[in-house]
Amino acid sequence: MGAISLIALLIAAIAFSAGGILVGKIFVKGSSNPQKGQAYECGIPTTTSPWHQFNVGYYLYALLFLVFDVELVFLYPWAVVVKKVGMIALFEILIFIFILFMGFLYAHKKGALKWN
Amino acid sequence: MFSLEGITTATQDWLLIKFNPTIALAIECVIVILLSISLFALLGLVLVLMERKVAARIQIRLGPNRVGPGGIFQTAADTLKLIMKEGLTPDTADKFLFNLAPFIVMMVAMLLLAPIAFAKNFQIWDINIGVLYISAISSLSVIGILMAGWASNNKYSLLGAMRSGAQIVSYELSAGFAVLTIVVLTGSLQISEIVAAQQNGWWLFKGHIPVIIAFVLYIIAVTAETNRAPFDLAEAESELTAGFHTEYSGMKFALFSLAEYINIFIVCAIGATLFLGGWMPLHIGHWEGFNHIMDYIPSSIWFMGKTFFLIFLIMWFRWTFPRLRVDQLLNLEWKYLLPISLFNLLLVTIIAIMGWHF
Amino acid sequence: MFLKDYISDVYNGVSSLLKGMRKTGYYFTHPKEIITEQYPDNRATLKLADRFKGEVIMPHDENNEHACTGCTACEIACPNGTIKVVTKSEVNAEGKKKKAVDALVYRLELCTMCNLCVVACPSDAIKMAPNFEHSVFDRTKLTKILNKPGSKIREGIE
Amino acid sequence: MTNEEIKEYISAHAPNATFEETGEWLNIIIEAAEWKALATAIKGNPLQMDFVFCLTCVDWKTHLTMVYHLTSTKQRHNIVIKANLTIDQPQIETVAGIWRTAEFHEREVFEMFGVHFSNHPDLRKLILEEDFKGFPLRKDFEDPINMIKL
Amino acid sequence: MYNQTEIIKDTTELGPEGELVVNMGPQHPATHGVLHLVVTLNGETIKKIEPHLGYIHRSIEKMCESLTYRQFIYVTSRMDYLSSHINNTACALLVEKGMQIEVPERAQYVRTILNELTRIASHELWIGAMAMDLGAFTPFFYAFREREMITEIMEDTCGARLTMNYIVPGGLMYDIHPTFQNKVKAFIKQFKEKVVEYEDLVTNNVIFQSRTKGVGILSAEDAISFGCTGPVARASGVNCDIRKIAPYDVYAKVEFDEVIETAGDSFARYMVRIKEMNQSIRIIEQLIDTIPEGDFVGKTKNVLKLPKGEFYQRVETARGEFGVYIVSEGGTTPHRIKFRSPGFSNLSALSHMAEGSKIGDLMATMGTLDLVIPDIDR
Repeated sequence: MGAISLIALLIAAIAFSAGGILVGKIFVKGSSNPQKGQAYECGIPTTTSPWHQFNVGYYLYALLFLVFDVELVFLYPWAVVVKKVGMIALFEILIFIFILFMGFLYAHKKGALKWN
Repeated sequence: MFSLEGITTATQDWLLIKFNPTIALAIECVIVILLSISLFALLGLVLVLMERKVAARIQIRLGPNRVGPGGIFQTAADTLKLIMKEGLTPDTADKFLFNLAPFIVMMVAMLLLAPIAFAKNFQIWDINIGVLYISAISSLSVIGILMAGWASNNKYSLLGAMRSGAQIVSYELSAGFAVLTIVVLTGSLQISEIVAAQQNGWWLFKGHIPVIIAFVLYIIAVTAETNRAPFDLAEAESELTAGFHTEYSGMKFALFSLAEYINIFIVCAIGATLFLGGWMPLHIGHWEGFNHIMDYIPSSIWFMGKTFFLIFLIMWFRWTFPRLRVDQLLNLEWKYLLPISLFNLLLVTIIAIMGWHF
Repeated sequence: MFLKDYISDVYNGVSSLLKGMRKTGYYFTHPKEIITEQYPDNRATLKLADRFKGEVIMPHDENNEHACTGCTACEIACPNGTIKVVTKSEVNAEGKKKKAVDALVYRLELCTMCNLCVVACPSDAIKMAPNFEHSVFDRTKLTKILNKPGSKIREGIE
Repeated sequence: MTNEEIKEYISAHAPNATFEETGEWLNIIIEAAEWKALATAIKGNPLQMDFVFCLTCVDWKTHLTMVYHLTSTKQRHNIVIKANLTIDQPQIETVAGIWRTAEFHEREVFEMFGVHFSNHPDLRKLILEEDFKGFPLRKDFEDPINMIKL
Repeated sequence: MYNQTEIIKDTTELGPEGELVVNMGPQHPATHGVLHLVVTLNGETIKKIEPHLGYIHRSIEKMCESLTYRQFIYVTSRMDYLSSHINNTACALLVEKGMQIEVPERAQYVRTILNELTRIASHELWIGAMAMDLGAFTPFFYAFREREMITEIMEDTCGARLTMNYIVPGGLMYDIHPTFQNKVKAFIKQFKEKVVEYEDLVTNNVIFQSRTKGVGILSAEDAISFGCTGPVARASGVNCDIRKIAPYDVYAKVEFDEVIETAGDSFARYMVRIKEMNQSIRIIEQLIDTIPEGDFVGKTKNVLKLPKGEFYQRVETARGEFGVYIVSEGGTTPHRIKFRSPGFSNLSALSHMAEGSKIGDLMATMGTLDLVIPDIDR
C-alpha cells in the first residue's frame, strides 16, 4: 500500500482513542463534586500557578539538540551512499563531524552541559 | 506452511478481481484499520501482562494469577475497569490541549506501524525512506507528552513534561546514530532492503564489535526515548507522583500507558529489524541445510520472537536498576553516549567501506 | 590519561549493571525461589504461631464453665478501655452471696493486643487466640461478650 | 569534667544558679533571663556542651519549667538546665542560633505549652493547625471534642 | 473543607519569578506516610524545604499522663513502629531504674537479642524502601524475604509481628519460645548468604552510587548541632552510639564496633546501616548460645509507683537515640512524660541537607534519613 495507508492509520488511531473514551462516557455516570476538579498536589490546595517562567536548564539541551539533529539529517543521505562513494565520503564526513565536535567541545567547556 | 504473505496476496488478488481498484483500496484500508486496532488492543493486553509477570518473577513473587488461568485475563479486566472509570479534567486545565494530548500520542504510535515488516512481505507501506520516516515520526511523540504536562496545570505534570522533553530530544541523537550504522552497512533506508541484506546473517553477528556497541547504544537510547526505567524521569513516581499524566484518569490514562507499551513494541521491532534481521530466520553463511531448517519456522514467528526478546531485555532493565537523576541522565547522553556513538559510526563506516564485515 | 579514565568509567559502570542483571536474571530463571504466600488458598493448612495475639477469648470447658470470677483485674489492666466487666450477685451452694461475672464485654475495635489483661488475670480465665480474620461489615459485631450464654464459673476457682 | 568543676564554671556565668544532685545528672536551675548568656558560655570551651538531646517543658500548674538536657560529644558529661517561667506570660530567649536542633523543639514547645521564645527565627505552629486554640500539653487543657480521657 | 472559588483564586496567583512552590506529601509515594513538605523550587533545584507535621499526631505524651507505668509501655510501640521493641525496652529500663527492680540475666540477654533483631528488621525494610525511592523496585522484595524470617521469630516468641509488647518492667512478659534459638541461628545463616546480594543490586550499582555519593552532605558539626543521632550522625563521623556511651542490658558484655563513616553523604548513611546489620549479627552470635537459664521476669510489686523525681533513659533505636523523660510526682501515673524521638531531630536537618540539590537528590536524602512519620509526630 502507498501513502494512503497513513491516512488509514490516522483514522485507526482516532477511532481507537475516541472509541475508548466515548464508551467510557456513555456507560459511566459521573458525580459532580468541586473537589474533583482540583489539580492534584498531594491533597493540598495548590498555591501558585505552574504556568509561568521556568528554569533555563532544559533549553540549553534543546538548542544543542537542534544542532546535532540537523547534523543527523545531513548524515542520512550520506549514510546511504557512503559505501558506493568510498573513502572520500569518509574524509568529508570526518571534516563535518570534526567541526561539529569542536562546537560540542566548546559548549562543554563553556559549561552548557553542566546543570545550572 | 502457514504464511502471512500468502494470505495477503490472496486477499489482494481476490479484491482486485471482485471490485474496481478504488473500492479494493478502500476495503484494504478498512482491513488495515481493523488489523491495526486489534494489534494495538492485543499488544496492550499482552505487554502489560508480560511486564507484570516478568516483574513478579524477578521479584520472587507470582504476579497476577486470579483472573483466568495464570492470570491471562488480568489486563483485560483492568482495561474494562479503566474504560468504566470517569475521566476527570481539572477545572484549571487547558481543556482542549488536555483532551488532545492522548490522541496525539496514539496517532504517533499508530503511524509508526506503517513501515514495520511483521513478516515476509507483510508490511503496510514499504516506504523507501523507512528508517528516516521512523525517526521523523517518533520524535513527534514528545509533543503529546509536553502538551499533556503543560495543559494539566499541575506542577508535577509540568516538571515531568519538561524532563521528558529534554530527555527524548537528547536520546534521539544516539538512537539516530545507532540506526545510521546499519544504514551505512546496508546502503539503504528501506526496511525491506535492510532485512534482505541480512539474508546471510544478522548485522549483529556480521558487523563485528562496532555493531554490537551500536546495538547496546540503541537499546539504551530507546529505553530512554520510551520513558522506561531507569530513565522514567517523566513519570518518576517517587519524585513527581506520576509525572506528565498525573491528572489523567480513566481511558485517557489508559491511552497514555497503552501508547507507552506500543512504543516499546515498535522500537524493539525496529531494533530487531535493524540488528537481528527482522523476520529473517537465523541464517549462517553457507550452511544451506541449517538455513533450510530455519526457513521452516514462519517468518512472523521469527519477527515476534526477536521483538519480544528485546522487550524482555528492556523490562529486565526496568526491574533491576534504580532511576537516574535528571542531570545524570543528560550527562550520560551528552558525555558518554553521543561521543561514543559518533566515534562508533566512523568505525562502522571504515568497516563498511573496506568491506571487512561478513 | 583522560581517555583511560573515561574507558574504565564506562567499563566499570557497565559491568556493575550487568552484575545486577545477573542477580535478577537468576531469580527470573529460578521459580523455586518464589516466596508468595498463598493466603486465601492455604486457609485450611495455615498454621499461625501458637502465641499469636489475635483476639481475647475466654475458654469454656465441655460443661460450659469458665474460670472468670468477675474480679475486674483485666478491666483495670487494660490501657484503653477495651474490656468492661459487668458483674452480678449470685447465691452459691452454701447460700452465700457472691460476686460473679454477668458479661465480659470485649470491644475488639479498641484492642491493641498488648496482652496486659491476660497477664493480669489471676485465674487464667482469658487468653489470646490466634484468630486474625476479623473483618465484618457491621462494626457492632466487633463488640463481643466473651462468656457464653448460660455459662457459669468452674468449681474451685476463687 | 567533674560536677564540681561544672558547678564552678556555671556559677561564674550565672550567679543566681542553684544546683541539685539528687538525680542521675547534675541539675542546674537558672533564671530565664540568664539563659542566653549561659548557653553561649557552655557551648564553648571548656564545657563544650554541643549537643541538646532533649528540650522540653513541664507544667507544674503554678509555673512552667523549661528543661534542657545537654551533653558534650567530646567530654561526655551530661547536665540538665532548668528555667522556671510564669504561667501567664511564659517567655524565654531562644537558643536556636546556638543549637540548631532547638529550632524545631522550641516550635513544638511553643505550640504545646505556649512558651514564647523571643528572637526565634520562625516561631510558628509546627504540628497543630494555624488556628488551633489552647496548649494541649498543659494540665488545664480540656478538649471537649477529642476526649482522650479513659 | 476547602471552598472551590478559593482554590481557583489561589491558583491564578503567580509566585516569585522562576519559583515553583510544590507540596510533597501528605499523599505522596516517597514520603512513606503523611509527611508534608512544602518545597520551593527553582527549576529542578530546591531552594527551600519546609516540613509541615502533625497529620498523625496522637499526643502520646498527653495520653501517657493518664496511663500507669505498666500500661504506658505499649503506647511507645506505636511511635517508631519499626523499632517498637527498642522503644519498649527504653520505657522498661526507665521504670526499672526508677524503682530499682532487679532484671534477671536471662531477660537481659533476650532483650538484647530481640533489640538487635529489631534493628536488622528495621534496616532491611529501610533498604527496600530507600531503593524504591530511587526507582529500584526489586531489592524491596529481597529485603523483605529476610525481614520475614525475623518477623516470624518475633511472632513465635512475642505473639505479634510488628508491635510486640513483649517487654514488661522487670523482664519479659513470658519466656522465649522453645524454637527461638534454632530459628535465630537459621536466620543468621540465611542472612549471611543473602546480604551479599545487595552488593550486586544496590551497593556497587553505578546508578545507585552516582545517585547517593556526594548527595545530602551533613558535616559533623551540623549533625551535632541539629541533634542528629543514629546512622545519620555516625555517617558524618560523630560517635553517638548509646550502646557504647551508656550501655544498657548486656551491651557492655558483648563485643561490637561502632560503625563510623566520615563522608556524611547519602552513600555513607547507606553504608553505615549495611555495616550495622553485620554488627548486629555479631552481637546476636555472641549471645544466642549463652542465654542463661533462670527467671524471665524479676520480682515486681503489683502496682508500680515511681518515686518522686525525674528520670531519663536513653537507648539506641534503629534510627538513633531514643529518650524517655519522666517527671514523677510519686503516683501511679507520670506527671509529665517526654519522648525524645530520633526522627524529629533528624528531620530538622533535612532542609539544610537538601537545599541547592535536585528533586531527585531530595529522595535520596530523605530515603537515607530513614524517617518514620509516627516517630516524628508522636
